[in-house]
Amino acid sequence: MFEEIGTTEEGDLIINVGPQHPATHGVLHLVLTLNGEIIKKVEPHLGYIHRSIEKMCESLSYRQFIYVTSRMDYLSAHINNHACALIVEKGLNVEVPQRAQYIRVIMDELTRIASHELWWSAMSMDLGAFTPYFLAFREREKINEIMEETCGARLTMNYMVPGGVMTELHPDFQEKVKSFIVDFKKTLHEYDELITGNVIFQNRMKGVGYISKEDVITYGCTGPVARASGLRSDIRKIAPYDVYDKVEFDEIIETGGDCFARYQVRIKEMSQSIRIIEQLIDNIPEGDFQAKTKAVLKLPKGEFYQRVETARGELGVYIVSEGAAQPYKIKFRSPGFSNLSALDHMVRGHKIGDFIAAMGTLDLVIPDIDR
Amino acid sequence: MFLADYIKDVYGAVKSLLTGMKLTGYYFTHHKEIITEEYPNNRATLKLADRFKGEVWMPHDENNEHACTGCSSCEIACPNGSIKIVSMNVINAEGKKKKAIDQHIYRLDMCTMCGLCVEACPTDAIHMRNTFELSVFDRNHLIMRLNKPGSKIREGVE
Amino acid sequence: MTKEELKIKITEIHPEAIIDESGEWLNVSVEAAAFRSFAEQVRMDELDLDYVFCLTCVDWKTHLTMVYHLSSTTHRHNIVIKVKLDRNKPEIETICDIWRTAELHEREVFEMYGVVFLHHPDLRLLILPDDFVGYPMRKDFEDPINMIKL
Amino acid sequence: MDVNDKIQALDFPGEVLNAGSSNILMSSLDDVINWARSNSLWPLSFATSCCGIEFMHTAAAKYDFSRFGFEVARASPRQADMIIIAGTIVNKMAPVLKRLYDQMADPKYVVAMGACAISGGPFFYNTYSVVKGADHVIPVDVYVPGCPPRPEALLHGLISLQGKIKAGLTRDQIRNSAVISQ
Amino acid sequence: MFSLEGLTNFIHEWLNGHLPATFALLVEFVIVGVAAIGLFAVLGLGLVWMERKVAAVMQIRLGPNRLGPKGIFQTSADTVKLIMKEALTPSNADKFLFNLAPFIVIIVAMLILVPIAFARNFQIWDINIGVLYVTAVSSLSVIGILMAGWSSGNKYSLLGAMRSGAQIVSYELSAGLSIISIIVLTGSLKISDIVASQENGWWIFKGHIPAIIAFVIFIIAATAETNRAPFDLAEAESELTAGFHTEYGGMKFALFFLSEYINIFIVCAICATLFLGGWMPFHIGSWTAFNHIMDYIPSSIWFFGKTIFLIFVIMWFRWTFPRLRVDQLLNLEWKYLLPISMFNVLLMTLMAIMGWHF
Amino acid sequence: MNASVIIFYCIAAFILITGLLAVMGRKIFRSAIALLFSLTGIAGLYFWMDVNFIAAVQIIVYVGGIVVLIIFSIFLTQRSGEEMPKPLMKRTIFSVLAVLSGLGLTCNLINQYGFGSSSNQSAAFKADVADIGTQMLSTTEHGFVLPFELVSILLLAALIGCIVIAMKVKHEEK
Amino acid sequence: MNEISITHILFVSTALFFIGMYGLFTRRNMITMLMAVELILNSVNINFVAFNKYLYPGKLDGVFFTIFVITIAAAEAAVAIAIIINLYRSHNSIDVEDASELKY
Amino acid sequence: MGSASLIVLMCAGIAFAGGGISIALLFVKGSKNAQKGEAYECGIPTKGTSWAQFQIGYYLFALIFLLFDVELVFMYPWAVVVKQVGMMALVEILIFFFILFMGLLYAHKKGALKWM
Repeated sequence: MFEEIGTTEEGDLIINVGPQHPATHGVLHLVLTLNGEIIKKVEPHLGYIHRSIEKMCESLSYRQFIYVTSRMDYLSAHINNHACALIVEKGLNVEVPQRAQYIRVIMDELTRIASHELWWSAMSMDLGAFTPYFLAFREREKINEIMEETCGARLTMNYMVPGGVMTELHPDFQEKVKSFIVDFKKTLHEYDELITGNVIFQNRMKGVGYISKEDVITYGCTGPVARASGLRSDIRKIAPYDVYDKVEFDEIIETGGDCFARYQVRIKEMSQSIRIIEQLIDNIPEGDFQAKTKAVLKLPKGEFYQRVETARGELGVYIVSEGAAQPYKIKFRSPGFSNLSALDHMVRGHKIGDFIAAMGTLDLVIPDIDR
Repeated sequence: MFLADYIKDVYGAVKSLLTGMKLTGYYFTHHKEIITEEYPNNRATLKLADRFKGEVWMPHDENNEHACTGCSSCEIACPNGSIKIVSMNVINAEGKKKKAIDQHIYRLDMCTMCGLCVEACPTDAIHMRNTFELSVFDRNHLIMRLNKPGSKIREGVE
Repeated sequence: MTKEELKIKITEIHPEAIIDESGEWLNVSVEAAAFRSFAEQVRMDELDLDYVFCLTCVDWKTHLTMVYHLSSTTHRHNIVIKVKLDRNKPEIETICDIWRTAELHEREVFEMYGVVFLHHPDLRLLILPDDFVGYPMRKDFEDPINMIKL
Repeated sequence: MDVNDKIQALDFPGEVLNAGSSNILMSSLDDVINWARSNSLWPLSFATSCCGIEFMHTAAAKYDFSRFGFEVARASPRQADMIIIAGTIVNKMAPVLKRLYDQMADPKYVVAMGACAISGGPFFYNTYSVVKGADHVIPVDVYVPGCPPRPEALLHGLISLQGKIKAGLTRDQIRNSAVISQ
Repeated sequence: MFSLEGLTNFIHEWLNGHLPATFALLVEFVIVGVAAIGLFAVLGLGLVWMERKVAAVMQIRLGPNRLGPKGIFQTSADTVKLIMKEALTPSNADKFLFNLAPFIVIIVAMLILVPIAFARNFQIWDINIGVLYVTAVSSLSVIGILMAGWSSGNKYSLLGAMRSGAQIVSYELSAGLSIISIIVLTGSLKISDIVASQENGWWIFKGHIPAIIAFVIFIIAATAETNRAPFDLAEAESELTAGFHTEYGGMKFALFFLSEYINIFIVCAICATLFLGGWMPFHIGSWTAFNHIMDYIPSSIWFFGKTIFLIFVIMWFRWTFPRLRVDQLLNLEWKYLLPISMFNVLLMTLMAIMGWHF
Repeated sequence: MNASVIIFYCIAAFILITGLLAVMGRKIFRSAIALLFSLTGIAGLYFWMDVNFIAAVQIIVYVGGIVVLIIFSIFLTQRSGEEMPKPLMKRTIFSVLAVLSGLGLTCNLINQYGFGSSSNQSAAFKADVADIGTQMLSTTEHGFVLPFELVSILLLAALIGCIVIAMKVKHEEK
Repeated sequence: MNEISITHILFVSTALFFIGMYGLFTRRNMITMLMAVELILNSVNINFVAFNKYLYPGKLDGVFFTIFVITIAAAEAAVAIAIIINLYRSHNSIDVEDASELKY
Repeated sequence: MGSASLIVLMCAGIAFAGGGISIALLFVKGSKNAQKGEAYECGIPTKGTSWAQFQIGYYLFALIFLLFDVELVFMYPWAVVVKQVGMMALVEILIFFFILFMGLLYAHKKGALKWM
């Protein structure tokens, strides 16, 4: 009944945010119940970019389905592909060459930096600061160039294949990555100057969108959102894959649980990614970049689950195989889906501005949620 | 002390704001930081990465010959059916009937540039090309025939 | 906890559970009627499985199977709970008051597979358009208008 | 499907156009208006998926479509001149897109960016929820292929659109001109 | 030769020499009206272009550069396009008020032009209440925004209008108080007197710390009153899509857009008049020779130079800072700016009475 | 008939018409806007009478303050888009009669009294801000320093009153 | 009719006064009644200024009275609206008839 | 110019805005469709009227603003003559400010300046 008249009896306003809204980063549709500026309820309506990827994958071969997943969470396309490659390798018991593993991890971390940069710029833009957008995209563009040279695409690379990576690294790769690292370390300082230290920004962030550790667990939040509330949830530490157990890096844990803590986690994660790349980039072993696999891959009958840490958190791929060339059932457990469910809890009683800030720090990628 | 805190607050706030303004001011006064590339004016000098996947392309040599046998590997490898091979039977010199390619139809409007077709091709007949100026006003123009009219398969390619 | 300890513990809680050790993690099959109490116990007990990281359903053409991937953030052990459901009348108790994250996941499973979660507070279509008919992730789903088979 | 006769040499799309002119005064006034319209295409900030990121790259410093005067991305369709459909349109989104398009003030233009918007692209087969091309929902003026198209490609598409507007074609003419010119 | 000084007298005399008095007056009226419209157009085109260029350079990009040198015709193209765009009225809007609101906003912006001294002896009406008149008329602009927001029949618009209502009225207080702290020194509200009082130095230099505090507060309040970022809550794009003018398109939107820039110009002009001496060249006390050299630069260039510098500062704010939240915005006013400016007025009074300023 | 007279009649008509709209409009927001125009018109009248200071005060306080407050309270207390109920016919007729008779009586009185004779005093009217300020701060016979200080007390009282009244409910809600 | 005398201004203010009266009589909504009261106060202000300007141009007392009336009007409006909102919150109506139950 | 300039500028404003809008009304033909006039709400049909009654915490600010605004009005004549009157003016305004500052402190203490 409330929905029909647009207001509830207490004079609350029901307002649609999205699907076309600058702050929803795509097509998230949220129905806000407002009392003046105060948010009483946030109700997500999904499906505006539901492309039935899971259904599609049931009719694609194990080589083919990887490319669809890069359209899922397009900001961590490499990492999605990585997860799919890993699960196929797990099913086939393929040993991936060391070189491929190194390349994969470097690519993952570059992707993570690029993704966090986009998050940083988009979040700043949600908060009304425009210049960060351009500064972050300058760095992102450098990563894109590196990617483009090696993978042949800027965003949805489709570089990982079961058994390794698709092509050899570009000769300039190492050199460019190293110079990028040098530049990026300088740039991180600029980010602090422009946004992190800014008094307006801190007031917008601190104490906003608080979520406790218990709530994080029960809402199933992952990634920076969980780590900002003190939950150790980095899959790279919990269940290391490829060469993550060989590199040294810190799992960033903050205990604030508010937007600022989430912000800090991501900013610090970028420097950790740099640290990982620095350790690997000079030590890429020689050898094959791809293991020999059959032309048609068939996973044995059974169930497989692979978890990886994307830029947004834990991505799980669950495959039920019947022994055919296509998966019988596939399920992507996307990080954004569970993070989104905590949004209502975070912003109740806050103002519209806080809601935008909280949503910015959740770093949602909607196709990842809708799949 | 309340008043001291108050003044400290104001001072800290103003300082942080000025730090931000310093950065934007730096960029405002240092025009060499501008990184814009003027696309339509720099077409002559624009160098894209060689590996950039812009569209699928079938190289033809000077005799208008290509290396496609019409084996359909690419069609099978393509995850979303953007390649269609129309084959025909030709009679070769020895008088044998042989399957050969008539049209290699490529749907650029659906292609996702994943490169699986290039990987799959046994004769290296198709490549990814780094062209990008492909905008059209009618989407039918995006359905392309890759083998040029009158082209033949190169000798010795099986 | 290791797999063995988990197995002992689970048998203690629910003796009827069928435990399969072949996979990466422990697979525990329970019947739909006992599922709810079992879920409460694994959450509360020293198993402390407080984190649902995957919740989905598999359509086996003859029946449906609910699959819950649970994890413990303190002990770092995982189990998989499987519940077999009748395909024609799939009904199962909700767990969204135990694990809040299940609320949206259950809504998704409801619209994709048609599983009805009893006592779910807000069981509506989440992703699909409001007037959508059918359960698209079921194997027999057909949509001749929109779905072009390759 | 016989595509044989549809296969054409791909020219730079803006050049094939010729606009009929009535009298000199009106046409020079029209020229001014078309010049203004073509150089001030304010896009609606509408991005559904991956192509949206490349759209953002186009807006960002390296490619900087503000050089053409396109940078005033408006969130409200009343103030926007064109929609750049950057990403997949699914069945649930289609009415929203239609409504947004309808709510825009004339004149208005549509650019379909990327394979998803042109034809459904990667999601053409075996999916029950994707619209097979945004032109099933609203008329599209320019198609920019790619998955996603790189920023230069989008700029190329926008320049082509500018060329068409400058040539003084009406909305419907623009839609059909590619066919007419053959 | 760039000075506008003699222009008014010349026109006045020429007209009176050639036409009957009533007719000459009428012609003068027409000239003033056309000049005001022309100023509006030029300011609108120029400032929007300037904003885009400033933004571009701060954001390490080029900005509009394809129409004319440095893209100076970009805004003309935008204007022609906006004029030739459909003027749309939503069907569920209050049509009368919806169409009236842009008029109100523009008329208010026009009316504030009255007392501004663009150059020496170049002023439409040197009204005896000068700055008070500006304060009064500018408080009318909130009505236009409230009207636009309410009549659109759109929830975003209404929220945006309410925000801007509260914001504009709040910041009027500290703006008023910083004006008053200068009035204490000048002893007159008349713009010409205020400018004249700065003949041997601008108030920002002569007035010591209180003048600087007042200047900073006035700049902040001016930014807030014109709904500029970081105070652009009324049209907060990421929150309320386009705020109070969500439903406005084409020329009606252009009028709001224009009035925003005109208002910026006006507050900056007032700020320049109060603190930086208006058209008064840069003079230092008794350095006669130096002052004479400065006088060679025409007064209108001084005025526009100062004003544009202040506009640049406001643009600099916009492209640096994130947006405040609505309660922080009001907090800033009521907990910081208002008490500080009240204290500042007292300080300034003490200084003025003791004669501690130069 | 000179320009000044025409302008006076225009302003007067504007004030009265918008005033009438304010009290007769059915949509409350429109009424408020009409009231606003009426008050602005009165400010225009003050400008016409050369009391610029009062005109500015009128705009600042009435238009910028009171009307905005009224608009806010309209948003708060009713659905501003809905029309208000029509007043009862009986009451309308009664009011019109009462008002018209009152108006007639008063106008008649004004006419009869005829201020015309006394209005030709030669001294020029001058309401400069400086004069107002001096008189306001003076403690002599026509000085207004006491009311000036009292105003602050009035404002304080009103402030406290408003806060007490408006905040009372807020505490109850908690 | 070449000169506007004080009488004309008084006519205007009288008319405004009775317009306000009419509003006060017919309206039953407190906010609109408040608006009518503002009209009445304004008509009084016009009188003060007119009398001052035309009858006692050497003095400023009428102007001062106007200022103080405006001040008091502002205070009155503020308090009145606070009361109205308070009333609305407890009675969910701002109709004077509904509020008449207050008199106990 | 005098006060006539107000009327001139008002007319100029009306001409400017009216001219711009009327060109569009006269020369630009818009397409018509059913959804065009509807309120824009991110592409979703809006629910109910947006002129709903509106619980909002702004009015307390407007109340306090109004009272301070009146104070501001008294400041202007005071500021003009403060140099002539001298110390007396400072004392008077000190009292005036002190009382009002009490009001501000009271409002702050009562939480009226907190956004509700």
